[in-house]
Amino acid sequence: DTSDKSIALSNNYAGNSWRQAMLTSWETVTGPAVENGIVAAADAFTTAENQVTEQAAQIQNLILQGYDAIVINAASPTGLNGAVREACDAGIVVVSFDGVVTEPCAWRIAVDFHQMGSDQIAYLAERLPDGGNLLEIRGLAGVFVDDEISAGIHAGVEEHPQFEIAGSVHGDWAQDVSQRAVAGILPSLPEIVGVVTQGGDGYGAAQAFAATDREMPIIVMGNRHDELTWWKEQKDANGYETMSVSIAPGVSTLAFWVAQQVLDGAEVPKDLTVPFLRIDQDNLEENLANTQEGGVANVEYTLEDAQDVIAEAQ
Amino acid sequence: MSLRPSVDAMRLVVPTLALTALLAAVFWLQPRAMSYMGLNLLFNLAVPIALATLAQMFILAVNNLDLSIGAFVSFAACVSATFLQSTPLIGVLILLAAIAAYAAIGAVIHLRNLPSIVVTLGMSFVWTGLAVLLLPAPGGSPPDWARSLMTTKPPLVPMAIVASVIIALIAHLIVTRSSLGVLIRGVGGNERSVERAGWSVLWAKTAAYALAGTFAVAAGIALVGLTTSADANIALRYTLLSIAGVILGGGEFVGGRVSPVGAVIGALTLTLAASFLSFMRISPDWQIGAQGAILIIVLALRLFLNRLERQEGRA
Amino acid sequence: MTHAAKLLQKPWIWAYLAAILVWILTVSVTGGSSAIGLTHAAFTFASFAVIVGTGQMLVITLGPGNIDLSVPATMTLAGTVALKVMAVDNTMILPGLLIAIGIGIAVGSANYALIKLLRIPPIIATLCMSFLVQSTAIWTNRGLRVKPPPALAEFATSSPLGIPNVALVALLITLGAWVLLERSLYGRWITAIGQSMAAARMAGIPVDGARALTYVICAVLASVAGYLLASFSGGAALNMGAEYLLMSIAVVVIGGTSVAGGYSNVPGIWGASLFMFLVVSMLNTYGLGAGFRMIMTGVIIIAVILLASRRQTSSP
Amino acid sequence: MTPDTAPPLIEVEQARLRFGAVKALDGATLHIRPGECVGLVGHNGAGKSTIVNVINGALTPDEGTLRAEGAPVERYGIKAAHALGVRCVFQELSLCPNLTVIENTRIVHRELGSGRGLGWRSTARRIIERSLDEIFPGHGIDSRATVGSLSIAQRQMAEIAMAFSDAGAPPRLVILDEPTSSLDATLAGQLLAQVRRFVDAGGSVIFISHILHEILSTSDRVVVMKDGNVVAERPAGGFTADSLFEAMGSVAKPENAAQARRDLSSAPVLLEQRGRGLPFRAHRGELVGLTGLSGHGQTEMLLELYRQRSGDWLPLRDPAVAFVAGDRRVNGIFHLWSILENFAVASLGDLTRRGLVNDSAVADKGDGWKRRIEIRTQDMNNPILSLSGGNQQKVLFARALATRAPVVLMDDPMRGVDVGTKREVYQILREEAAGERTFVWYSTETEEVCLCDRVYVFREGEIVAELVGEEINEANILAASFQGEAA
Ligand SMILES: Nc1ncnc2c1ncn2[C@@H]1O[C@H](COP(=O)(O)OP(=O)(O)OP(=O)(O)O)[C@@H](O)[C@H]1O
Ligand SMILES: Nc1ncnc2c1ncn2[C@@H]1O[C@H](COP(=O)(O)OP(=O)(O)OP(=O)(O)O)[C@@H](O)[C@H]1O
Ligand SMILES: [Mg+2]
Ligand SMILES: [Mg+2]
Repeated sequence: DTSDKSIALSNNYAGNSWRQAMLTSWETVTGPAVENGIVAAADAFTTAENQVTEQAAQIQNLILQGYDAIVINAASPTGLNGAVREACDAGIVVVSFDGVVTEPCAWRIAVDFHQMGSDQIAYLAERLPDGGNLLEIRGLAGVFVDDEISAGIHAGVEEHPQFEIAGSVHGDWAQDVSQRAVAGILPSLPEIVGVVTQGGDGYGAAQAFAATDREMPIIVMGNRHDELTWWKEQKDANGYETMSVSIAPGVSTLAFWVAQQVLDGAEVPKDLTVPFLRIDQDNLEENLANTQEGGVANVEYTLEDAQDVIAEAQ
Repeated sequence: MSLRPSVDAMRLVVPTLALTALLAAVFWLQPRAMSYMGLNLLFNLAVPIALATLAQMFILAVNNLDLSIGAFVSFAACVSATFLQSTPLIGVLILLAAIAAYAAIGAVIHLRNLPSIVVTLGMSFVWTGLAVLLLPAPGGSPPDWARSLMTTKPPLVPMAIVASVIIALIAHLIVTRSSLGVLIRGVGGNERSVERAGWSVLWAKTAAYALAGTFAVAAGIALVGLTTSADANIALRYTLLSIAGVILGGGEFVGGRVSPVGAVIGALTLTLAASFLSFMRISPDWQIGAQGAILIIVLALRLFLNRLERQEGRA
Repeated sequence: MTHAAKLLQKPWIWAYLAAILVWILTVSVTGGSSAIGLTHAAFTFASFAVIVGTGQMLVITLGPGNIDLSVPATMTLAGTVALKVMAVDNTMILPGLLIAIGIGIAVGSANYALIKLLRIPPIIATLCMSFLVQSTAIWTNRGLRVKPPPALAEFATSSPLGIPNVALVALLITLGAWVLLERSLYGRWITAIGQSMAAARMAGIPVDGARALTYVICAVLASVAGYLLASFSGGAALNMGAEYLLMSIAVVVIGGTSVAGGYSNVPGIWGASLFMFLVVSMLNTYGLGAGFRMIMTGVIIIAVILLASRRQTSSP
Repeated sequence: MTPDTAPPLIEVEQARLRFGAVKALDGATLHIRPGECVGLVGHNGAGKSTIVNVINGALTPDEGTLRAEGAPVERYGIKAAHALGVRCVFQELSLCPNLTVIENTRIVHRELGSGRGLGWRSTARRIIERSLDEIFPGHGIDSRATVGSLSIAQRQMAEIAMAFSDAGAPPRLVILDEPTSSLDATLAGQLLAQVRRFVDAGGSVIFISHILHEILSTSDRVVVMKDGNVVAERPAGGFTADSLFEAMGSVAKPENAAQARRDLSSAPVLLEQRGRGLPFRAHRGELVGLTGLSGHGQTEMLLELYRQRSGDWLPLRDPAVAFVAGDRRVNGIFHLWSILENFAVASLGDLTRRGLVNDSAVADKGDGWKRRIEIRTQDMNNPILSLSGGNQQKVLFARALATRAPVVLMDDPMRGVDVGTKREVYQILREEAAGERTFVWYSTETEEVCLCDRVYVFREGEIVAELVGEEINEANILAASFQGEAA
């Protein structure tokens, strides 16, 4: 019984549509849970700026406020270990997701970002057996997700030597920055057959290509509504084919249920994995219909889904 | 003439009041904070901020402004989490070289009469770039001594408070007790008069920048000791926090009017203000705005204090 | 003095020389075939930096300590609100623009109110303001990306005259700024204020009015840039303006405007904006990493300041 | 008096020093012997401050020799001068306002810190408090107070006490550059007594003052400077106030002062201002003088008059007042601009068409005024800094006169302007006043004050006397400035 337990969400960034969708999902799922007395409280906290130090302070405050469990989307896999350790020492259940922490006392709901990168190449290899030149759009320098996905992409290219990464730019996971960086490097690049991305930058890349007289390459998308809409338009117009992959913002609700299960005394392994949310040519329309205008394709989890994930890991 | 509290003490009144009021409010919202562990949790992340604030204070003392403190602390943190941990000798050498670079920037700014804002803006790119080269992704681990120093549990009073007091004391000794401190503040107050007494203003400014570099390096090490790892963007926020902390602690942008104890109090206040906001459960939408609002309120308080001081001066 | 030597005396020449050098270095990688594409892209993306830079330049002209740090937040807010109001409706394009401008006026006035009434140094005042503005932007639509009206998007991304439309808009704005600065009363006022606020006051210049107007113009230009950028890139994002904080300052300084105030330079902003875009493209083209790129950016800014300081000391 | 056998402490021979076009020192020679007080007098800009700056090591002359205790010195500088025992109280206050009196003592005495670590504080405090008690008994200065919180007089006292204090390297020559300008009679008396005590104990003093009776009563020897040169040098007994005045080259009664003073009390009042003292009024077409000792509120009053009548938010359609700055570097010229731009800035409102500046109208107007007040330049588009100071000042006059403002406020605008230029400007002022323009003129020079129709004398921020017509003369002004003390 967890009806007297309270759970907090510690979030480090709210400045893009993915995070906003994540917060919305949290509200949609935890609201009824609190109402139905499953837990006593489930509050969300976001730091003012995307900084490890701020999130560490926030976690310390949550410890002080006496939450029984803290669900974390971490700014850094290692930078919060000090604060997480303190929480564990205070007897608090810590569950991290999306941005997971390495501190052993915490639970991790991990997404294999490395695989997210290599899967993109695998898909391209399927579509373009002859290979060719690729353009890589990276995220924000110095952040681990960027490093992980990029490492996955490079590993994929090693596995499929018919591909070569002809250019690599930092798009900072921002539409306008990606668009500018791609437009700047594009004139100097040879023919590009595919663009590998990290999420949120596919539409910017498409715009940059559209502004030139180049042929539109296969741009891997990141589940944003505008990306899917563009893809749909292209698909209807000329049968454009690609894939889209990203982690579903609703994974925050999975983390919520996992925390609830741990509090309930369930035996939960420390490491859980969630699949990414992948959209393909055939389920594009369906996903597009389910995606909020201007938002991100999403999946929300129920208690049963969570129990399934836990059972699978055991 | 009547005995009246020194101006230094006067300068500390408002910051101390603000801190006390905030602390009272936090205790009221969250009685659990009123404990050894509670105080430590509230204040331990203020220690690196206090050090960075003191670094900024040395720059402000000579009428300059440093926009690269945050980037530099991040860089120092990255060095601490990598070289200082694995090959201490090289780590120490890198950090010393960084401090020397800081001092050299101060000298160049003085010699060529450059705007410090723009030079340090440029340097902030350089430090971040170096940090990214050093740690392309977050990682590293703190030197053991730094970790154990930041997590010791002294009897009675938590480490965060002990450290803050010690840091404030050391800075106070340097700034208000030592000859060098007097010289640095003198340069801020009236450069010409210092020059006329036969001192080298160049040297004083260089020393101020070197001291700033030293405190910023200490901030980096303390930060890594707390967070257990570093990344290139870890302390970017410190630039703003440090400026706000100095001003909050009764310092001023020009005129060499700074107070190290005030600066530490200012840093603690800022940290506490963030906790206060989170205890208040402000909607996430407005959490950033609330920070701006708090800054504005405190700066308005400062104006009020200045008015008061001027009135007293006239009376 | 020969023509060439005279040209070298112009403070904006360095930005153009640097831009041309970088352009050649980049284009030579492909043996020249990327020339047109790169130039086109450079003019497109430099435009946004030019627009915000022009506003920032006016503020910096006001003298030491005057910098507007609320530019990115203002861009974001104007972009989000305008796109939300327009709601992908072509008939709403003009009202959307007016709303963006209104936001600029409000933010600029609030900035100067903080500076004047609370005596907060501009750098801190505009920073506090940027937090409030950023929060407002988050609150208005929680980061959802609304698409621009199709006609507006088409306008922002096309170049019917061979020159990108956004570049034409930026060109018009800089022409306006040039007339304002070089020919109008207001221009004389702010240049005078930048040289000496005390002397300006004693010469009968309405100092507060001129300064307030300058902060308003800067915020309005930021808003217009936000409106255009959101339309250009298919929607407003909460982190949309982040890049333009340092960019707006850098293009002003590199363009030859004096950070000490009282001397501004409109043509230089174009040179510097093209240069800033091209240098990133060049480093990307040569495959240099993010760390190295940042170090280069910092070194370039400091180098330009050093060059400028020599210029000042060598002239009488 | 000192035996002539002792070698002079400092000898400056044939010193020449130029600042750009200005010959600040033009072959000046000055000897200071131990145990004497040398009074140094001369008109503004005569080079007094410059020569003492040579002695205290802050300036190095372009030509000339310097001997200390009879031996030529090679590398003379601030440190060497300090080691020799030279101390200086500067004309403008030069303490750090943010530091306490004790900390300022530390700055002044470089030798204080050596070997004492953090312990210099108590030493510094002892030294400065002893010195203060000795010179100004009952001074009431808390040595832990920051200098900024002290009154002007207290700051001056603290600075004087620092100069006479001994922190290991005893003072042997104390230079006092107009030290009494902000001290009242009692404090000035205490200072002069200290000077005598110090000199009688074998020390030397250079005493600069524009108050001649102080010089005559305190000095052993008086040196008169004029245009960067020493023009007379006698034992104090050899001068009377009148002969000293003459030696300074002052014209006792300039011919133009004899002009008919006008009584304009029936003309309409254009300005009115009430403060703590007598009320201030200015009539149309009047030349109103403000005088008294410098820094007693005249500039503040002008600024206040200006502030109340100018727009800070919107430009006024019809300017009410124009201002001519005295300190042209601080609130006069725009250093990046040309002569023409500097001239036109205040009247641009009349020279615009549809918001745009009409360049040809500006140029025409500039040419007119260039001819009228003879600005010596080839081209009005030359930078303002290419002009000599006097000509820069003329541009500022032209700027104010070219506006349509009926009142012109002038803040000691003749500082550093040569006699010829002054005459030209006086002529223009009279013409303009006849044309019904009103001038409010703060001046530190009696000669100029005597040109006015009516004069207000300031003391401690308020108007203490109003002089009209024949009452305007040096004696009355001095009497009012000191209120009984000088009478
Ligand atoms: N730093 C400087 N640069 C240029 N000119 C200077 C400088 N200092 C002094 N002068 C000029 O040198 C001349 C002599 O100045 P000095 O200060 O010695 O005069 P003074 O006799 O002390 O006058 P006062 O009685 O007004 O104090 C003046 O014309 C002054 O304008
Ligand atoms: N104190 C000072 N500091 C800096 N520059 C000064 C100073 N005094 C004078 N100058 C510069 O020296 C030059 C001459 O100044 P000054 O006022 O002495 O001219 P002047 O000889 O009085 O002129 P005129 O002969 O026309 O009356 C000017 O360029 C002026 O800017
Ligand atoms: Mg003098
Ligand atoms: Mg002169």
